[in-house]
Amino acid sequence: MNNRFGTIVLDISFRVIIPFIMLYGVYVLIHGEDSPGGGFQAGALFGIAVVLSRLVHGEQAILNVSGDKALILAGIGTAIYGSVGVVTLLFGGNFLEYGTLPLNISEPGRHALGILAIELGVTICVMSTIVVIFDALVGREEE
Amino acid sequence: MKEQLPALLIVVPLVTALLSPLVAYFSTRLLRGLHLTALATSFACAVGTLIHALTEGTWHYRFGDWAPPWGIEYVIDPLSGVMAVLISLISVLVLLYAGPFLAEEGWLKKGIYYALYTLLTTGLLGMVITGDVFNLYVFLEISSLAAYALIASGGYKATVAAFRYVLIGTIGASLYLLGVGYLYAVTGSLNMADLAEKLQPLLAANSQAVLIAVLLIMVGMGIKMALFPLHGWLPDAYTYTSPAAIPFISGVMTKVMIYVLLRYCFFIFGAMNGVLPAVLEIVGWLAAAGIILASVMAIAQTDFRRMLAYSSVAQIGYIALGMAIGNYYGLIGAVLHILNHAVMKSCLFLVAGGVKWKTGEHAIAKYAEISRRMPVTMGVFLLGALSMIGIPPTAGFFSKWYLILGALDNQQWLYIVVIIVSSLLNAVYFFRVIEQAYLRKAEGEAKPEETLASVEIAIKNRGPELPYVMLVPIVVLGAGILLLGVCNNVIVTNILHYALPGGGL
Amino acid sequence: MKLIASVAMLCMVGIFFTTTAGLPQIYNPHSAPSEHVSPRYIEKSTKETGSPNFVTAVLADYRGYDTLGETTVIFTAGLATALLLRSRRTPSFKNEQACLVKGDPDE
Amino acid sequence: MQEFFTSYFIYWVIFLLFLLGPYGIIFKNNLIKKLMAMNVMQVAVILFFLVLGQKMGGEIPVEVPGLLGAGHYINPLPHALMLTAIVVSLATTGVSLALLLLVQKHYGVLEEDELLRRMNER
Repeated sequence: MNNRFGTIVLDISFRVIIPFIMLYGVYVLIHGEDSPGGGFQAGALFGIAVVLSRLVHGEQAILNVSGDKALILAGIGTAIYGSVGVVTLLFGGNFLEYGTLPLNISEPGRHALGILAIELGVTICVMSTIVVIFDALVGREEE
Repeated sequence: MKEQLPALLIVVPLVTALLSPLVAYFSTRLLRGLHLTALATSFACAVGTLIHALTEGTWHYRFGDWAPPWGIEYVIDPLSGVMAVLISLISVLVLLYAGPFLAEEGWLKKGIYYALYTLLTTGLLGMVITGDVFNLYVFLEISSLAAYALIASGGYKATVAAFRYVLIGTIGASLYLLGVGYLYAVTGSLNMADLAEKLQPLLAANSQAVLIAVLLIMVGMGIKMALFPLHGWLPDAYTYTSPAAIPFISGVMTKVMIYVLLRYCFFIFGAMNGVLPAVLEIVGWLAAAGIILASVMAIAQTDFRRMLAYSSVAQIGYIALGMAIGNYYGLIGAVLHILNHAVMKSCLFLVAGGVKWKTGEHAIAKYAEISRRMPVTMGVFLLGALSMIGIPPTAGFFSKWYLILGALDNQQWLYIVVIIVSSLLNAVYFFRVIEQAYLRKAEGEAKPEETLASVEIAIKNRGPELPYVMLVPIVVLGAGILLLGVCNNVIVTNILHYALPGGGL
Repeated sequence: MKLIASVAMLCMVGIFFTTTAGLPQIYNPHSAPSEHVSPRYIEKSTKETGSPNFVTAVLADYRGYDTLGETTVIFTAGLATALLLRSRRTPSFKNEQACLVKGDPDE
Repeated sequence: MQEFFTSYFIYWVIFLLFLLGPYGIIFKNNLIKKLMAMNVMQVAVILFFLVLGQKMGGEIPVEVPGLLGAGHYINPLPHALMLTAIVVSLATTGVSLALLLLVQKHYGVLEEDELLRRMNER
C-alpha cells in the first residue's frame, strides 16, 4: 500500500479520521431535531467520508459506493422522502401529513419520526450525489 | 383518492423520475413504459383537476395539512388547470417521439435522460399549480437544472450554449428570488393569496420596496422567458440541443415563465394598481420591438431550428403584448396564444427533428423535395406554418384576432400595426421553407458533401416516412392546431373566460 | 452591448440605494417578517411537530414539500453531472460523437 | 443619520455584492470568473434573506426550556428558506463546473473570446 498523500502522517491520519467523520455524521443526523444540523449536513459528512476513504484505500475501500450504484442510491434516497409522503397519502392524509402515519404514538412523536425518516432520505441522497459528482469529476468510471 | 389529485399530479412523475436509474438498471423497456404511464397519469390528473376547477371553483390543496400562510398550498384555478393540461399533454407526446433517438444508448444514459425529462415536466407542472412564491422558485430551479442538462447533451456547441444559459438563467432566478425577498420583507408572507391581500394597501401607497419587487420579478422572469432585449441565451440553446428534448423545452418552458408573470401581474399585484400600468406599458413597447426585430432576424437565418428559435422570441412578444394590452380581449389573446404557440412550436420542432432523423440536415437549403419523401410530416409542417402566419382556420389566426380586438378597445393602433406587419414577416420566412420543401427540385444528381455520417443515417432510416412512434405525436399536435383553431370559441367561452382574473372580469 | 449593460447596472445601483428606506430596519423585532407568519413557528412548533429546533420544524414539516423539491434539485444536479461527464465514454459511442442522441454531425 | 446608516448599511453591502454578479458575468472574459461572480450573486441573495430574519436580542432558533414567546428567538423562516437556496446554488455550481470541464476538454480554453473563435473555426 503506497502513501497516497505523500507522507505517512497524512495517510495514517486520514485513515484514522474516517470512522470519526462517519460517527459525527450520524450524530448530526439524529441530533438535527434538537440542535443545528440535519440531513443535508449529515449527508455532506458521509459523502466526505466515502470520498476520503476512496482516496486513502483506493479500490479496496470498504465504503466503495461508486458510479452507477451511487446514482441509483441517490434516487432511492430521494424516493424514501417521497414515499413517506405517499404513505401518508395512503393512510388518508394529505401529502407529507406526518400526523397520519400509522404509528401508535403521540401526534408530535409521529411528526418527529416522520421528520427523521425524511432526513434519512435526504442524507442518503446528498451522500450519493457527492460521490456521483466526485466520480464524474475525477473520471474513474468504466475504464 | 380523488381529493388527492393535485398532489398526485406532481408526485407520480416525480417518484418515477427518482426511481428511474434503478428501473433502468433492470430493464430499459420497462423504464420507457413506466415513464409514459407516469406522464399519462399526470395528464389524467391534470384533466381531472381542470374539470373540478371549472365545475366547483378553485381548488386549494394543503401540503401536510398546514393552513396556507404557514404551510404550502396548491391552488388550481382554471388558468393553472389549463396550463397543467397543456404541459402534461405535450410532455407525453414528446416523450413518445423521443424513443427512436435514444434507441442506441446504454441503460445508464437512458435512465438519466428519462429522469431528467420527467423532472423537467415535474418542475414546470409544480411552477404552474403552486400557490407559494418560494415553492415556485424551488420548482423553477428543478426545471432549469434539468433543462440545462438536456440542452447540454446535444454536443459540444450545446455545452457552451448551456453554460451561457446557466449564467443568464441564474441571474434571472436570483433576481426573482431577490424580488420575493422584497415582498417577504414588506409583508412577511410567502403565500400568493395572502400576499395579494397584504400588498393592496402598499401598492396604493406607492411603496418603494414593492416597486423594486415588481421590477425585479419582471426582469427576472423576463430573462427566463426571453423577452426581447433579454433573449440572448435562447437562439443558441435552441439550435444546438438534441432534437429529442427541444420540442418540449421550446414549446412549454418559456410559456410557463410568462404564465408566472401573468399570475404575478394580474393575480398578486393586480394590474391596475400603483406602478403596474406603467411597467406593463414598458413591457408592451419592448414586446412590440421584439416582435419586429426577432422576425427580421428569423428571415436572416439559414438553419431551420435557428429560424424557429428567433420566431419563438417574436411569439413570446405576442403574449407579452397581450399582457400589456391588459383588457379582456388582450388577456384572452395572450392566454390563447400561450396554448396555440406551445402546440405550434412543439409541432414545428418535432418536424425539424423528424427531418433531421431522416436526412441528417437542418439547413433550409437542404429541404428540397423533402415533401415527396415525407408527405405526412411536411403536411403537418405546412399546417403549423400557416398557423404561425395566421391563416384563418388554424389556431394562430384567432389569438392574433383577439389581440387586435384588445388593442382596438384600448385604441393602441401601433400594436395593431405591429401585429399585422409581423404576420407578413412570418409569411416571408415560412414561405421560404415551404418553397424549398414543395416547389424546389433537388439540384441534379450531384449531392454535395456526402459525408460518411449522412450516408449512414440515410441507410439506417430508409423508408417512406418516419417510424410510427414519431409520426403519431406530430400528427396529434397537427390535429391540435386545427382543433384549437376550429374550437377556439368553445375554449374561450367555456374555459379561458373563467381563467381570467376575477373569473372573467 | 457592454455600454447598455453598464448603464443598466448603474441604474440598478441608483434604484437600490435610493429605496433602501422601504425595507425593514435590521434587528427590528416589529418588522413585517417577524410579526406575520413566523410567530406561529416559534410558539407552536414544539407542540405541533415535536421538534424544538424551529428551523428543522419549518424545513421538514411546515414547509416539508419545499425540502422535497430541494432534495430533488440535488438529485437533478447529480444526474446532470453524470450525464455530462461520465457517459461520454460508454461503449455505445463508437465514433466519439459526443452527443446524447443523434446530434450534429458537424461537431 | 447615524441611525439610518446602522440600520440600512447592510443592505447596501448586499446590493453591491449582488451587482457584482451581473458585472462579472458581463464584463469578465474568463468563464470560471463568470461562474464565481454568479456564486457571489447567489450568496448576496442568501444574505439578504438572513438579514430579514434578525431580531434585537433574539436567540438562535432552538427552543430553550422555559423561554417562550416570539420575541426571544430570531425568525426561523428565512433560515429554512435559505438552506434550500444554498442547496440550489450548490447544484447550479456543480452542473456549471461539469459544463466547464467539458468545454475545457474539447476546446482547450476557458477564455470567452478565444472560445468563440475556436467554435466558429470548426
